[in-house]
Amino acid sequence: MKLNDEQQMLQDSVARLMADKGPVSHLRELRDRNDEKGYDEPLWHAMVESGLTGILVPEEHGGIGFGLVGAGLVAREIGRNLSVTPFLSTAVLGATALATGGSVKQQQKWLPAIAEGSVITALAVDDGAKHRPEAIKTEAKAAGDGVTLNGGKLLVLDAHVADLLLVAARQGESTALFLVDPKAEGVTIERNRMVDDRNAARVTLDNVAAEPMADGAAALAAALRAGRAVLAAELSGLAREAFERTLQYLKERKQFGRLIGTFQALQHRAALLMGEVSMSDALAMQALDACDRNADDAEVQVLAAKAKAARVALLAGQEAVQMHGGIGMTDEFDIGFFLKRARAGGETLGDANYCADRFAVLRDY
Amino acid sequence: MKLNDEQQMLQDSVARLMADKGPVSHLRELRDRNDEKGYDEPLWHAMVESGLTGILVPEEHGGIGFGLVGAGLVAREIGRNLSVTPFLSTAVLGATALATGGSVKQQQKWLPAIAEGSVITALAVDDGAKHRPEAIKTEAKAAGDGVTLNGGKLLVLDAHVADLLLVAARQGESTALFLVDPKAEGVTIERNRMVDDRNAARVTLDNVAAEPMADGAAALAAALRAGRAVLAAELSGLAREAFERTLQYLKERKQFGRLIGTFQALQHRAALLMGEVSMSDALAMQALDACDRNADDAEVQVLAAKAKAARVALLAGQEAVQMHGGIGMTDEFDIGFFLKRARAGGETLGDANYCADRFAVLRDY
Amino acid sequence: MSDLEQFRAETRAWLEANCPEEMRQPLKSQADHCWGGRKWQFQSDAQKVWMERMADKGWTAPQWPKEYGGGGLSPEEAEVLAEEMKRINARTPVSNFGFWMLGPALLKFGSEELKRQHLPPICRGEIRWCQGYSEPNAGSDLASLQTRAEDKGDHFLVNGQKIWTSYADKADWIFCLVRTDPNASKHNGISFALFDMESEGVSTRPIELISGESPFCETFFDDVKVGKDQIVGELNRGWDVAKYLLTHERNNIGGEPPGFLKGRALGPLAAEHVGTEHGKLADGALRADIARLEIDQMAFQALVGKIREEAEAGQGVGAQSAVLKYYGTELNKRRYEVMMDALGAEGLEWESERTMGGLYAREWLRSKGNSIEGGTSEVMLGIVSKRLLGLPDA
Amino acid sequence: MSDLEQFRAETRAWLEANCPEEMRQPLKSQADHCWGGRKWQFQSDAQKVWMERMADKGWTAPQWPKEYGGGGLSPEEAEVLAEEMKRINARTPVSNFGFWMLGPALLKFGSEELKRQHLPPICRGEIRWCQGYSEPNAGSDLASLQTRAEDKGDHFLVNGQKIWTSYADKADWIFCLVRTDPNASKHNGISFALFDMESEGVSTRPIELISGESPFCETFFDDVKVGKDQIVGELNRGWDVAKYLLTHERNNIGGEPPGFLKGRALGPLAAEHVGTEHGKLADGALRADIARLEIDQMAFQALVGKIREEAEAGQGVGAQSAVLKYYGTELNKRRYEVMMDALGAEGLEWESERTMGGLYAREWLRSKGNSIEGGTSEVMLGIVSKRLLGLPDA
Repeated sequence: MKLNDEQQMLQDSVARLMADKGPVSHLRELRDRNDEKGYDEPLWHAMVESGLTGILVPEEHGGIGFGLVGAGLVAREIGRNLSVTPFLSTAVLGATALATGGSVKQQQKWLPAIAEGSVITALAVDDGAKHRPEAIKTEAKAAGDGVTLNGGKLLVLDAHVADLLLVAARQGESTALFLVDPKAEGVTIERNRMVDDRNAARVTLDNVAAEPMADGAAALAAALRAGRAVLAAELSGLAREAFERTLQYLKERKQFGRLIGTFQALQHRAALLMGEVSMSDALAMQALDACDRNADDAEVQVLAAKAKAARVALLAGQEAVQMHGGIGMTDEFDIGFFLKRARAGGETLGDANYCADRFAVLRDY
Repeated sequence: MKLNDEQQMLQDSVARLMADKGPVSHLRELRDRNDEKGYDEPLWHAMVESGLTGILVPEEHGGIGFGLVGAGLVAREIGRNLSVTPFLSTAVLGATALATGGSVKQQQKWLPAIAEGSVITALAVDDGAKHRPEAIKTEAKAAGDGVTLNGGKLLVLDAHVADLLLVAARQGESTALFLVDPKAEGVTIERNRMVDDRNAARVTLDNVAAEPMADGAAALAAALRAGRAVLAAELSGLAREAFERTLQYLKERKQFGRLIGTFQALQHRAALLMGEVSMSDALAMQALDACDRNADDAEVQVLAAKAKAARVALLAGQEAVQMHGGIGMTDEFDIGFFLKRARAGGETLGDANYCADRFAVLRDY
Repeated sequence: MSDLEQFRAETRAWLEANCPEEMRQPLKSQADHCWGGRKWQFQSDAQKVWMERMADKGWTAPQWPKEYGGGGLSPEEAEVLAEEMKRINARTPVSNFGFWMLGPALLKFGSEELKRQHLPPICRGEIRWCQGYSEPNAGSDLASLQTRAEDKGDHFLVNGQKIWTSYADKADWIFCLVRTDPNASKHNGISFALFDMESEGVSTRPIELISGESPFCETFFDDVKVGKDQIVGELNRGWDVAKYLLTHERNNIGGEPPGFLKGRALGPLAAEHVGTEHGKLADGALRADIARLEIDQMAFQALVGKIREEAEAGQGVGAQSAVLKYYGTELNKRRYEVMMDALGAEGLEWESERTMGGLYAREWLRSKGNSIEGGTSEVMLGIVSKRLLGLPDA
Repeated sequence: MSDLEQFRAETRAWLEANCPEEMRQPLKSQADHCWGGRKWQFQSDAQKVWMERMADKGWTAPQWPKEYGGGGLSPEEAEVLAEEMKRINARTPVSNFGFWMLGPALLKFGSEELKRQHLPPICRGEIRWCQGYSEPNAGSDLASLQTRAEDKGDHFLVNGQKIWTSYADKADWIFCLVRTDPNASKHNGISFALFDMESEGVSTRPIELISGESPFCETFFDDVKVGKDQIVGELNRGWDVAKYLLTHERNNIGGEPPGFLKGRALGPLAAEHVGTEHGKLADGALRADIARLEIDQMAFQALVGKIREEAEAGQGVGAQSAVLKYYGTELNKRRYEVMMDALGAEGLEWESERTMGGLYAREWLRSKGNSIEGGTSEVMLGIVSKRLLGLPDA
């Protein structure tokens, strides 16, 4: 797939925005001051102003409906800069779930708010340490107009600052998303700082009143697909940045009286890494495009892209630290942040093994 | 484990014997003249004279009862020279099965004959393309004193020259070995030249009369364990030889005006290969010793050793061909034989994946 | 109806009318591939008729200019033709190094005379070409080649030895790198020469591979006379032509390599041999290996697509071709390894009928050459690290 | 009863009587490890008592000669002591770089005076040592170090900077590589010097790692006075001492590294987090990864055993230690990666109590340093290819 002019413009402007307003140093500052909200608020405001929060919100709800390729372009720059915002939780997962499965009322209430950046949403899926949406244990029982939820959730991104929880629960045979007010009785949100200095909460639901969606099952499926595809792009961007910083280091650092980039063993490893990064990135963009085109194999492509990107980002992080040597092990130097985020992003919404397993299932083996 | 004096002497004498009488050139000659028997008869006779055919035959049956470490030392040299003999089929698999599970009469009839080199035996286990002894389909039905067998077998080493078939078949709940005369009615043996220029037959059993063993289940288990352990040693020897020939080539071949062994990328790969070969070899010898000591974890060690050796031998074959470049692809040059045997030996009695699966089962995951 | 739609309709009708039924079957063996040339024995009348009919249309070389026997099609039209041929599974009518390699070189570097002399016979399938690049001591280090062409006034006299000459024993003409200036530096003084394999002094010896096939030869030149008009490009600048072709060759990678695995999925093949449990392949490790491989292949294809698009957009491919060569061949080797894991004992058979004469094992072995021929994997990584990454020499 | 059996019986009885119950528990955190030294704060009376009782027996350094405060045990007796301690899970009474590194160096290269001065305080846990090797521009290329020691007649004056000094901020003395002859070639002119970290002009700055811990420091020397009698081995021959210690250090690899995974099997841990299906781990790919890793670990341990046996048989270890260093550290890294795969979201938590303050993630990150410190993996492969394989330099 080739970017069209609009996409190319978006890419250029987002690249500038993230480099200016969401560089890696912001992540460090947020962490060091143990920021209350845990995300880069000025950057988020700038993204709101640029319309990026509404990138997946349909125009009739105040968004720009730019599609997943656009969201992926944003995520790629987020990955390069390790920018910390609720973009994934809100602009991708929340917007996709609501736009896909929300009732008219729900859409009218939440989508414009997402587009204008006045709310943050959090998707709560995993109820075990590993992502297994086919085997959700959280239960939804009918209660009056709505339902009551019971269960516990892990890895709920941005839940501690969320205005809306989208919770996956099992009702009879089907698994669907339900809308939950984070302040509702029975909701406990335990903010949890993760290895990548992002926030992901543990959420406990004890007889919590929740609101069904018009099609909560479709909302869940669409959110997972969009989230994985966008994460694939983010991880590919991260991998490329880690690679490029390492390449630069190979051209600067001397040992044994010569640049370490002159050592053939490192040259070959750098070449391999470049190839892997390029493939990860190409597949991520292709998968995003397949989603936008609603291609038959979009799901297969997204699973492949997420699996590939998770592996490549981790490889890039590992190789980056190793080739930087001692300095790569220090907190003072930024390269370690890439390794940390690679692990966390790789795990989110299904790790490489999970995605490969589902990939194989769809291919009938 | 350290070799004792006897084992050290055995190793030295076998190394000389194989290098003198069973070098790689013999494999080529056997193949080129499409030898009727398909194995190196003069070498086999020399091994008989040295007592090696009776290495696992107890002394009371005319063997030397040297144990599996001894058999592994022989196999290692077989691997280095790609010597072609019925050592595995007869001296290891046949002798172990009969010594473990044969009736007194069966032992008296067959074990001395194995030791003195007057018979060849063949073990028929696999009835599918993959080794799955837990799911044998060949059926044994009681018939008079003996049983009747029906089924088809693959990868039966040396069957076309065998005087005795040891056939794994399911009788009720248990799977056991049965003795079958290759000339019995209903037996069809299709000689099959394999990629490694050894012979492995397809055997069809159509209402064939067979003789139960005293403990055919134990015989099967013991033969498989011994065979895998000895194959691990053979593959480790093969891997070491392929590695050493390649190392030599790196020190001789020039390209771009310098020895290719001066290229750091190749140096590192050679170093990695040496490490892998050393680990494979050390584990194989340790596993053989665990068998001889009847250690609790002997089975786990053998599975690990076979899995490791299969992978390392294949890696060594692949790296050997690649580092030899064009010449490595030619039939005229011997290095390709190592790659071929690595594949075939790796597959025999369970490939790396199979062994790792059973390893995991024994470790409860 | 647009021009292109019109073209598609006409093409479809013509193919339906002219492609023999037998030429719409998948290749059953290597021999079904039509290489053409003076020595070619057609496997059937249909093979001959099909080649001739396509040659008459110029569609054996669809994008070459009509004046040289080609079809004169635009890239879009050629794409339509390919799609329509694929639709009915039409076989390639004829193909050899003349089409893949010499043609593109002549079109870019050749004189008008050389084009008129050599291109039409290629298009008509009359002359089969082979490539004389490697020498025994010039493998990866191609430019260190020693075969000499001495200027004898009205002709060159060629002496030397080539190796890895594909089907030299079956080809009619050779395009060949020869040293025309022994005093120049390594990359200079090489010329790109053409001559007939029936010339006096040419002899060939097939090389048997570990797979048992002999697709390559050693080729010997003993005082072979070569016309002075048979140099492509400038004298002593043959390295430019060779480099162009090597890149061109590597570009063609990306497409799925031919052979048993072409278009075949590993999952079902494995299921046949390994069986299934609870709806999944019984061997969990193999299943994971297949999935990881297929994901890597998908990622590779995505990159191929991207690089092709960039090339079409005029950004050029250049050293990117080394990335494709490296991963294309390494993935293909991995694929054959996984296939062998899946096939078990059956994959090991070397001569049996049920394995089509050991096809699995032979193709597995043959795949090992992928990362050696046309530039080794190590050379490719060197090109990537130097030219794409700008890593310095020691 | 043989002497050794006698020794075992006595040792067992003594340990039973003298090892406090609290010292028979597994370490609960890093702080439970007793490093000793002037600044050491004992975690408990039991920790102090245990160290002192063992030091009185000389068993803090069982094989060192008695005259230097050691136990004077034979290798066999030391093995028995280790077994008997393991039997009751007795903790190591005290341990630091004085025991692992300086002691062996002094015993091999040190003068009688230096041994008498430094070994007994080490054995008694009174002085904690650190190691000053690496410098900012001398990492893998250790011998290019720049810290200078100028001969001022009755003392040396040391100026320079070290990095990666383990626990320099907590240690009492340092053994340090300094350049005593700036005009000699790279490997010559280096000396192995000892001095007190409380000397004027010494300062340290902890380095925070990506795991959040600070086990290393930058260490600065500004006109530090060092006694001329505090050189181990010959002046300007310190590289021999350093090389000996590096090999010695790498030898100690092969034992399971400390940390959460020590003695813990990955299978059951994964089953807790991933679940099981049909009696096997639910994630087939993870299951295959764990099995492959455990098999590789078993093979590595077999090689460790073999190399140790050869070393004991007097064949020496030498460059083999580089093989062990490489695979030991690479396997440990792989093990932590697989652990993280198994733990999923729980493994990512950085501060939560249920993960003991992010222990999983921190140890995973810390493991990345294994293949950098003590000689990078790349340097190890270089040593193997040059010294074991005899591959030539370019």
